[in-house]
Formats: sequence, structure tokens, C-alpha cells
Amino acid sequence: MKTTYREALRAALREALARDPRVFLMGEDVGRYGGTYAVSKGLLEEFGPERIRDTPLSESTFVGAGIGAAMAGMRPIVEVMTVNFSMLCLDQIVNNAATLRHMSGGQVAVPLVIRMATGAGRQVAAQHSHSLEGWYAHVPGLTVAAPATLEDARGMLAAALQDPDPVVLFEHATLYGLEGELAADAGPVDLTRAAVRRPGRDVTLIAFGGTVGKALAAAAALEPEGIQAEVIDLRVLRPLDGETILGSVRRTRRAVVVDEGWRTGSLAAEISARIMEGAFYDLDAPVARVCSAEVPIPYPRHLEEAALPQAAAVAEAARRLVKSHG
Amino acid sequence: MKTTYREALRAALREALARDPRVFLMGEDVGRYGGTYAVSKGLLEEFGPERIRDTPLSESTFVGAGIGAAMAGMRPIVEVMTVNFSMLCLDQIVNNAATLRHMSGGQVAVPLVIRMATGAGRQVAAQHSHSLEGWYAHVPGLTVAAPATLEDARGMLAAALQDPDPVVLFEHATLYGLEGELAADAGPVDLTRAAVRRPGRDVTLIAFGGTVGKALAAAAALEPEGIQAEVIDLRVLRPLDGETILGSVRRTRRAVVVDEGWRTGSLAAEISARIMEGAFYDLDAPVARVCSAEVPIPYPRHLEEAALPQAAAVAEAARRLVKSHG
Amino acid sequence: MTGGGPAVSREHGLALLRQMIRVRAFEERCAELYGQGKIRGFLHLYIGEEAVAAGALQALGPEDAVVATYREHGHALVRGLSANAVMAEMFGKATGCSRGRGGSMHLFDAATRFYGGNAIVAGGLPIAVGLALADALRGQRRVSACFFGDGALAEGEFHESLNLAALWTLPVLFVCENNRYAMGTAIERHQAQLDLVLKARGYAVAAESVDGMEVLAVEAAARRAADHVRSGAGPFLLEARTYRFRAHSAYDPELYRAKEEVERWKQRDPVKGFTALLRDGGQLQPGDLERIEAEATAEIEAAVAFAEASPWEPVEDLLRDVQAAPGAAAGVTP
Amino acid sequence: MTGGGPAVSREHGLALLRQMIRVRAFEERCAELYGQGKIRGFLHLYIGEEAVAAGALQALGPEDAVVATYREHGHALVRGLSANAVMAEMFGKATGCSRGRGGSMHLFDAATRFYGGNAIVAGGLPIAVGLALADALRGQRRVSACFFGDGALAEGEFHESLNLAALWTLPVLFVCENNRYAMGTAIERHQAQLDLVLKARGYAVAAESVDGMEVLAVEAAARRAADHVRSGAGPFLLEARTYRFRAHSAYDPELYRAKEEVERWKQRDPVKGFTALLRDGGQLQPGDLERIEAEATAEIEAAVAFAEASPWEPVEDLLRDVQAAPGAAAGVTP
Ligand SMILES: Cc1ncc(C[n+]2csc(CCOP(=O)(O)OP(=O)(O)O)c2C)c(N)n1
Ligand SMILES: Cc1ncc(C[n+]2csc(CCOP(=O)(O)OP(=O)(O)O)c2C)c(N)n1
Ligand SMILES: [Mg+2]
Ligand SMILES: [Mg+2]
Repeated sequence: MKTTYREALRAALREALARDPRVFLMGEDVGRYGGTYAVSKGLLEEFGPERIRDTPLSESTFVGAGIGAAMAGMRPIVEVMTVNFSMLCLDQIVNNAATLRHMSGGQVAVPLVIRMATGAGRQVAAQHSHSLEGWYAHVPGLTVAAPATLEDARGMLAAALQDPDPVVLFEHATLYGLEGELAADAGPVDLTRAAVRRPGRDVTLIAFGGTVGKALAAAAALEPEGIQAEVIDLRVLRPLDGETILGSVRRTRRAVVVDEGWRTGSLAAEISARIMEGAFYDLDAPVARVCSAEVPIPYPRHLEEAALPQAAAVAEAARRLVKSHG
Repeated sequence: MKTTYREALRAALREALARDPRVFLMGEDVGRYGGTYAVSKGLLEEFGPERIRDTPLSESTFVGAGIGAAMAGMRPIVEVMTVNFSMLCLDQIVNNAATLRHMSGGQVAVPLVIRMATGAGRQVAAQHSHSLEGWYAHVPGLTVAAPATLEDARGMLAAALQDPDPVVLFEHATLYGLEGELAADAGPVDLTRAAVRRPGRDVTLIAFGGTVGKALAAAAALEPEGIQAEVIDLRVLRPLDGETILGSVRRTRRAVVVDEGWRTGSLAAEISARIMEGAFYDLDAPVARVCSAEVPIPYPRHLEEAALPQAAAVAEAARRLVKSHG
Repeated sequence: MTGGGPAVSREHGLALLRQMIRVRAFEERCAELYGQGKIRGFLHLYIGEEAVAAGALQALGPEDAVVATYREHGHALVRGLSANAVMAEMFGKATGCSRGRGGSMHLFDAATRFYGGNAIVAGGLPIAVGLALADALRGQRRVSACFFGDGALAEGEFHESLNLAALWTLPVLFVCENNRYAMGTAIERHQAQLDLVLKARGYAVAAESVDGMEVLAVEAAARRAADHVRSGAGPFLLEARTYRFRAHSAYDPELYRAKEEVERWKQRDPVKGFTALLRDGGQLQPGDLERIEAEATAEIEAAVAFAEASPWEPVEDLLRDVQAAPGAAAGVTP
Repeated sequence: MTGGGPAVSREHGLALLRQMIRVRAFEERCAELYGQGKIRGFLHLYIGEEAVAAGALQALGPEDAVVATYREHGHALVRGLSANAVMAEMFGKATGCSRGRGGSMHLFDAATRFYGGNAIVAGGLPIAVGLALADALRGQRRVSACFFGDGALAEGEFHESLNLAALWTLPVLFVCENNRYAMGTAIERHQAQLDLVLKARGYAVAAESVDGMEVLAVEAAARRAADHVRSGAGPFLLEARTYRFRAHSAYDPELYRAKEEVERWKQRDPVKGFTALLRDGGQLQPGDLERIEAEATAEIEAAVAFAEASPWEPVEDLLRDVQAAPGAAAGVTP
């Protein structure tokens, strides 16, 4: 069946709402407006204003309210319009959602799903182009995932709703229009494993969310040069699937990590450190990172493109690794 | 002259206030209460309520007000009582303080200094024990530093006030009582270089803020075993002083990074990744990390101690590296 | 409440007095134990403010929920957590109401719907809104009560929470424990508008201000407020005017207020005042007070002994309860 | 403003009209350019709301400061930024008022103390408080005006900023541009209290509500408000009731409001209405309107040509202005 990332997300929401009366969707403009990215379009009409709840601009409080409702046994899906605004509710996510189970000695569960759009690439400038997935992946108590495919857009929500603890899902804003084929019976997917999106033997390209496509493009560009790049889509950013990452790197002996976060303190740094710790003696060359430049993302297209990780830079980094040794 | 970390910070504040009429101090309970950690005790009496400003509990707004006042040419020092509450003002710091110069094409400067206490170790449990320095070190536009010595407690503030851009200073809450000798004429220090706090040839222990003492303790414990550990105090967390770090690791060929942040996505990951990138071929063993366990920090002493990086674990990690190879 | 004696039964009067006395005794003992290093971290005493929790919580039934702050020993005890479980928590023992993980600032008890123990000022308000939202969505007539200090009034979450609760007509009882100080900052120096009823009007929220040193007044006002909330009329903001007799926490040198001010407020000690009132009204009879005090002491000493004798959580369990064990059900307590 | 004609001089009346017309013309041209891909990212048009910026900014002098939102083309132009610099910024060119880095949502101009162009809803309010704090500390009698939408009323920062400005008696003029919608959410569905004067009272802040479709009414109210602020009496909240004629941004399918509602408001078009008023009052004479429109068109076409001809920032300069060049002075513009 032909569909889009947006429609797959919507199908997942619709199914969740239909299946479980405890599920409701809450956030800015999810209802009447139809969702900023049109993900929830039509759901208000289908499920009514009790379950498709437009909120005021009060990120901290509607996320906190999602936490409270989850504590009381509901299964809220809270949409924070974009990760850019999530700094306003980070305290609730870190100090309550992620912490309550432990701090209460296991008594209080927060089965909450938070969805947010993330990333740059649409020329919306510095305040609207953040990629803070790495920050969320730092926080114990959270599960963090980033669907990069139609299957994951369709299947991650159901898995997240089955999780008794908070799950944060990052939807890259450039992916909503992604088109492709999806099995009509596509259902839940796991929230534990990374996926090899393209096999290869010479170098491992590790990406997630919005950078998976760039890694695949880089791999395609490397092929005619005789470089077989393996592409890993992390899928789950916390907990990281070390087995898949290390398994691949031990085989290819080289890795490039692609991350739209600013380079310093990026999630890519964590991946690099883990490879250091888990596969140091298997490496033929140091792990490379292709990340965003350390600059607030500028508005004009040429500068934005220069600031973000691009397929060409990924391919170039891979080339250097392959040539440097072995 | 015998003094404490707390008194050194206070002397720095007093000097800054006396020297520059544009400087003022603002934050929760910095005035009448005397500062939560008694750092600003006596300053209200000395400089008056216009310049020592107690604020309401409104982190986002008083930090934003600091930004606005800095834009208008003042030199505000804003105290966010602890890093734990700084999530409430992170949006202002990231989207305004760090971003305005670039987003305005260089027209708007934000010469703001933000001070905050950080870290665990005082049994104040999950919501009051965060170490988020790594998050701040991720953000372009900020300079981030962590005084770990009396000299730096005394000298970093003056350097920060000379910076035309925002600087965030992290004071580890367990250090306020630190006692020692300080030159009577101690003055500004640089905000660019890491410092070798103890020279050694066998392994480099890299620490900052509250973990420097633990790294030094580990080095002392290793000495009788014949292991000469070099201890680096990062001092400045953004921008990182790669030269000092890499210079040391190229010599010792082994490194342990100590960081009170949770392991995944820690600043230690960044250091490890940089060593990977800059000194891979010089390493005799993979860089090790000793970080906090991935758990909200629990209240009881034995669990808190088990959750935090300790000198014994640092020493053990160093021992393993030295024995594993070479 | 002056003249004539209060309209309270002997039984209820003594019950209220007992709650205040045991809370007071519990905390005085905690202060000692803190001095001995048995209790560590932060310790925020409620001494002087007992009438607020003791009175307000009368308005709730077991089906209702409570969200409190780091100054919540009194609320926990009055809500029905055992002194044993709370004291063991203060010690950080495995038998504590939060398995020792939380300590003084993070008392939890799912059985009595006591949802913390939140140490981020104003951080509990959105949670209470969410608890109430769940009730509204399920058509359950329950009240979610949220206690917070005057300092919280300045935080954005206060504003957002009152607006959201009012907008969605949610059953939240907001109780502001106005003890006139946020740490060392007097309310006049942190609030531009001191009339909280006017503040509530900014959200079209019904509100009332009550003398927080008089337990019967608090109870009566809380009942009115809870009735309003339970009736489906939306949230209510109850301000209880009270005073903290002790320092903010053990670290506080109390430079910001005059001894005389504290002494003046101590004249209005809610425990002493209510004792006198009951005595004057005849509900408190000779021997009653001694018995209540002795019971309180016995309860607390037993709790101390229980806490002392209790085991620590094994260090191997450090990572327990960060997330549910894989495959576990949500373990939710609706 | 009905009957008798307005008490405005021909000169001033035409000046106001000219501002509204050039703002309108600028944005209509921007909408075209967006369709052509010359302007990209988000584009939030102010069309329908011009009387607010045109009227309110009359109350400010060059010494005062302005903080605005992502819907700020009108404010920038009325404040005195050149159409060239603003249009070049819309294109992302190096000659733009923010060197092209900011685009539509981040117009800056230190020379006119125009401090953005803030795209985080309510994020500008604390900044305005800080600008005013600097003035208060230096004893400078200046006003910091802060524009924000009705949606910002729900954010915590609105609350915190009004309280802090009032508490410290700071010279902030808060201007709420209430266009009845925050994206697709009508104010009735995001605010529990629709009376903003009552809201302001929650902070003891003086307030007034004005018809934002009448430029003279806005100007008069803004002058009163600015006088209050400048006199040292503390902040003022001015609500201008207005309406956005266009979609929230180019992405908005406008599912949330009826065409009829938009049409009804268009009957109150501030440009047309004021044109008619001036004509009726005799200030607008034959040929005036045509001349003003022609001047506006010429100005904007020149700006488009300027923007088109302007260079891009070289990509090598990507990292410029993240921080000051090492050793640079603060480059502050007080
Ligand atoms: C968001 C936040 N900021 C600061 C603190 C530090 N702090 C703890 S209690 C307190 C004062 C709170 O006063 P109030 O709300 O009146 O409660 P009270 O202590 O008087 O009961 C402060 C500033 C905190 N815990 N949370
Ligand atoms: C903190 C934050 N949350 C959400 C958004 C997304 N957003 C942009 S504009 C807007 C609506 C704001 O409405 P209002 O304040 O009334 O201003 P208007 O657009 O009507 O001028 C929203 C939700 C944002 N920019 N910032
Ligand atoms: Mg208080
Ligand atoms: Mg609006």
C-alpha cells in the first residue's frame, strides 16, 4: 500500500485511539488545526474533543498533565509541537516523568508517550532547527526512539504505548512527506534493536532519524567506487543497541556516525565512545563523526546546508577511513 | 592566605561589583538570605538592594531579564540556585543568550555570566543531584567553565565578565567548603586552557569540577603501585582544550575520563570521541569512562555513593588500562 | 473563631488535635535525628503550619489524590501513611514509603494516592492537573489536591496550571500554604499582587483565603472548596495564611527575619491555640492531652525503632525501578 | 471614533496611513515572493493587524526599545528599519538587517533598538523586562515595548514577566496583540479569563484594552500607556483587539475558522477604515492615496531589487558571529 510517513503516523494514532479507551492525544493544535504537520488531521472529527485535546501554549503544564494522567492509569500521547519548545517542559520530563518510578520506590508508573518533531532542513532558522535527541538519550528512565522509515512511523507508537514507562518519539520534520510502500497489515515494531538498512563490509555508517537517508545516499555514492558501506539505523536512541553497532563495526573495522546534533556533546560522541570501549582492538581507523557545525542554524539555504551533515560529507569521511588503512 | 572556595567566589563577586558599576548580581535568595550556599553573604549590606537583587522563583524570567540587561550594556551575574532548576530557564539560555549574536548578524551581544551550583554527593536525592554540565557544553555560543580550585573560584568570574558573550560557571556543591591557601593577589585566570594538576606518565585521568579531587585521590592511590597517573582538570568545558588533553594522552597512551554526569551522553563521551579522533594511533588501550550510574540519584548514602564516580573506581579503571597492554 | 467555643464534636476535635500533635512530635524528633546524622540531605520542617494539612486533608476521601512539596511530612502522616514507613524513609531504609530512594522530600504512597513529595517548586501543579484530567476523562468524581508554597506563585507553572484547570473545568483543589516566605524572600518581595483571590480571578478560578493557624477554619474552608471542586464547578484556589516557625531547612541561618516576628507568630501556635480552644469548649478533658501526647510519642518512638532496625536496600539493587522490569505490566495504581 | 471625524492633523494622519499601507504592500509582496521561492522557511503575515504596530509605535521615541515576535515585519518597518534591509533579510542576503542569518522571524536592528524577531512564543517578554531593568538601574527614562500574541498569555513567562516587572516597577510596555487565535486555537479555547484587564490585576499592573483595528485609538491608548510607564509608575499591559486576515503561516490550511468570520473582520480592515475616516474628515485629499500607494510600491519594488541584487554571505563565514572574535570588545549597543 502506498503511503507517507505522515499517514503512517496518523494510522498508528488512529489505531491506538480505537483500541484503548485510555489513550488520548493532547498538544498544541492537534485538533482543530489538524496538527502542525497535519499528522492528526481528521482525528478530532473521528474521536471528539475529549480525546483529541488542543492545549494552550503551556508546554510545561500540558506535559506535566500528561504525566499526571499517566500516573492515574491513562495512556496519554502528548505532542510537543517541536523539540525546540521542549526545553520549556524538560524539567517535567526529567524530574518527573523519568524519575517518579525510581523516586517512589517503584510505586508510581508514568506510561506516557511524548511525540515531537525535530531537526533542521527547512530554513526556519536558529530557534526552530534544534536536534536535541542526544539530550533525551542521556536521561535514565526514558526510552527514546526515532522512526526513520514508514514501518517505524507506523509501528513505534503501539510499542511505546505498551511500555509501562515514558517513551519519547522524535519525528524528523523533513520526513513527514516521505512516500513509499507499507504492508497493509503493518503493526507494532520492537523498541529495542537497531536495524541494518543496507549491508556492507568496508565501513559502517551509523545514523538515525533524519540522517538515515543521508547515510544511505552516501552508501549509494560509495558503491561505484568499490566501497561497500553498511548502514545502521539506530532506531532506538535509549537504550542504545550496542550489540548491533559493535557487531557491525567489528566486521567492517571502520565507522562513521552521522548526527544532526551539534558535534560537541552529540549522541554521535556517545556512539564513538561505545565503539572505543567495545571494539577498540577491532578498529582499523578512528571512528569519524559527521555532525552539525557548531553554529545556531542560519536561515539561508546555502548556509543551512553547510551547517548540517550532508551525504557528501558522510561519503568523504567514509572514503578517508577506508583509504587511511587496511 | 587561608581561604575557602566559597570565600574565593565571594571575593571575586565583591571585586567585580566594586570595579564595574555595570555589574550586578541577581537570583533567588542571593540577598537577604545570604545565598543558598552563603556565597553572597554580606554583599547586600555592602552593595545595596539595587545591585544585589533577590528574585521571585521565576528562573526563566530572571535569566531572560539578565539577557535583556546584558543586551542593554549591563554586566549581570545571574545565579541560578542549582543546575537542577536550570532546566526551567534552558530555553532562554539556548534560544536567546547563546543565539542572539549570530541570529542578529552580530549586532546583539549578551555579555552575561550565569553561575550555578551543580552535582550530587549531599544526599539530596534525584531532583536535586543533577550534573548537566555536558548539556551546556553542547551549545554553540556559550562558554562553559567549572572551577575546581581556589584559584579558579577566585579568578574565573573576572575572566567571564570580560567575555563579550555568555559564560556559564558551574560550582560543584561539595566544593564550597574546600579550604586551602590562595595568594593574596590572586586575580583573573584564563578561560581557555585545561590544567595538569598532577604530572604522570602512565595514564591520564581527565576530570572537572567535583571529580578533580577524586581523580587526584585515585592518582595518589596508584602511586604506591608504581603507576604514575597524570591528572587533567578540564576547567573549561566549552570550548574544550583539545591540545592539553591530546598532548597528555599521546604521552601516556591511556586515559580515564571521570564525569559525574550519567554515562550515556556524558561529557566524558565527547572527550573519549575526541581522543579517538585525535590520538587513536597513540593509544595503547581504549579510553575508559567512570561516570554516574544510569539511575536517578537515590537518597541513602550507600546508594548515592554507589551511583557516583568514586576514586576507587577511577583507580581501578586506570589499573586495568595499564595492565591490559604495554 | 473567637468566643463561644468551636462547633466541633469532642471526637473530631480530638482527632484533629491528635493529628497536629503527632505531626509536631514527628518533626521535632526528626530535627534531633538530623542532628545525630540519622536523617541527612535536606530537612524542611512544617512546624507551625500543621493546621493546614490537618484541616485541609479532612475534606478529602480515600478516592481523592494528594500532591505535595518537599515540606510534606505532615501531609503524608495526616493522609494516612504510617509513621513507620515515613520515618524509615527519612532514614533511607528499604522499608521506607519510597523504599528509601526518596528521603524526606519524596514521600510516596500509592495506596493512599499520595503522589509525592515534589522538590521542584511548582513542579507538582501540572501533575495534579493531570490526575484531575484522568478523573474528568473517566467521569470519576474525585478531587486532586495540590499543596504548594507562596514561592510557587511566581513560577510559570502556577499560571499555566490554573489556566488549564480552569479552562477544562478540572477537579483540582489548589492549596497555597502562604507562610510569607520563599526561603529568605518575604512574599512582599516576590509577589506584586498579594491578594490571591484577585490572582485567581485572572483565571476565573474561585478562591478563598483562610487563617491557616486555625485548624477548624482551614477544615471548613477546605470542605467548601472541595465541595465546589467535586460538584464539577472546576478548580478552586484556597490560600491558607500560615507561618514557618523553624528555619527553611537545616542550612538556613535565618538572616532575613527578626526573632520578634517569629516570636509573635509563635503566639499563634496552631497546636497550642487549638488545645486551648478545645479546653475552653469542654471537648478536651483532663488527661486527654497527656494521653494524646503519650500516644504520639509512643508512635514516633516505635517508628524510630522500626527505622533503626530496618535494612538498607542492597547496593546490588541500585538500578532497580529505573524502568519496569522488561515485560512488566505498567503497575499502575489508578 | 465614529462621527465627526478624528482629531488628527493631516500630516500625522497621512503619516499613519502611509505606514499601514507600506506594511501591507510589503507583506503582500512577500506572499508573492514566498510563492516564487525567493522567501523561504516560515512566513507569518501581519495583514489585518497593521493598526497595532503603526499606532503603538507612535508612542515610542528613538531612545526606547522594541521586542517583537516572529510576526514582526510591520513593527520593524514602522520602527524605522529600511525596507531594503528587511527585504534582503527575508531573502537571506548578506545585506539583510540580520546579515541574512535570521530571516523573516528574526529581524534585528541595534540602531533603532529593535531587538527581534523572537520565535519562541513569550520568549521575548523576559528580555524586555531585562532591557527595562538596565534602564532602571542606570536611571534612564526609557520605555521597553514588548509585543506578543494572545497565545503567549498562556505561557509561564507571561506570568513571571508581569510579576517581575510590576514587583520592581520596571518601565515595560507590554502590548498584547490579541488576534483571537494562537495558530488554530481560538482564545476561548486557550484562556480561562478573557478579560485581560482582570488578568493584569493579578499582578497589580495597570491595563487597558483597545480596538486594534483603529489606528488612532491604538495610538492614543499607547501614548497613555507609555506615559504611565515613562513616568516611573511601572509596567502597563495594553491589549489591542485585532484579527489576522491571512493564514497563520504558509502551511496553515485554516480549518479552524469560518470564511464568514474572516470576511466579517475584513469589513473592519484597518487600512480601508482609516482611509475612509481621513477622507471623511478631509485630511485625505484627492490624489493623496494614489501618491502614498505609489510611493509604497516604489519603495518595496526598490527593496526587492536591492535584495535580488545583494550578495549571499560567503559559506566560509558560516561560523562568524557565533561568539565575538577572540579579544573583541563586547560590541554592545546600549
Ligand atoms: C524551581 C525551583 N527553584 C528553586 C528551588 C529552591 N527552593 C527550594 S524551596 C524554595 C522556597 C520555596 O518557597 P515556598 O514555595 O514559599 O515554600 P515553603 O518552603 O515556604 O514551604 C526554594 C527557592 C526549588 N526547589 N525549585
Ligand atoms: C513556546 C512555543 N510553543 C509553540 C510555538 C509554535 N507556535 C508558533 S506561533 C504559535 C501561535 C502563537 O499565537 P499568538 O501568540 O496568539 O500569536 P499570533 O501568531 O496569533 O500572532 C505557535 C503555537 C512556538 N513558536 N513557541
Ligand atoms: Mg513559603
Ligand atoms: Mg494570536
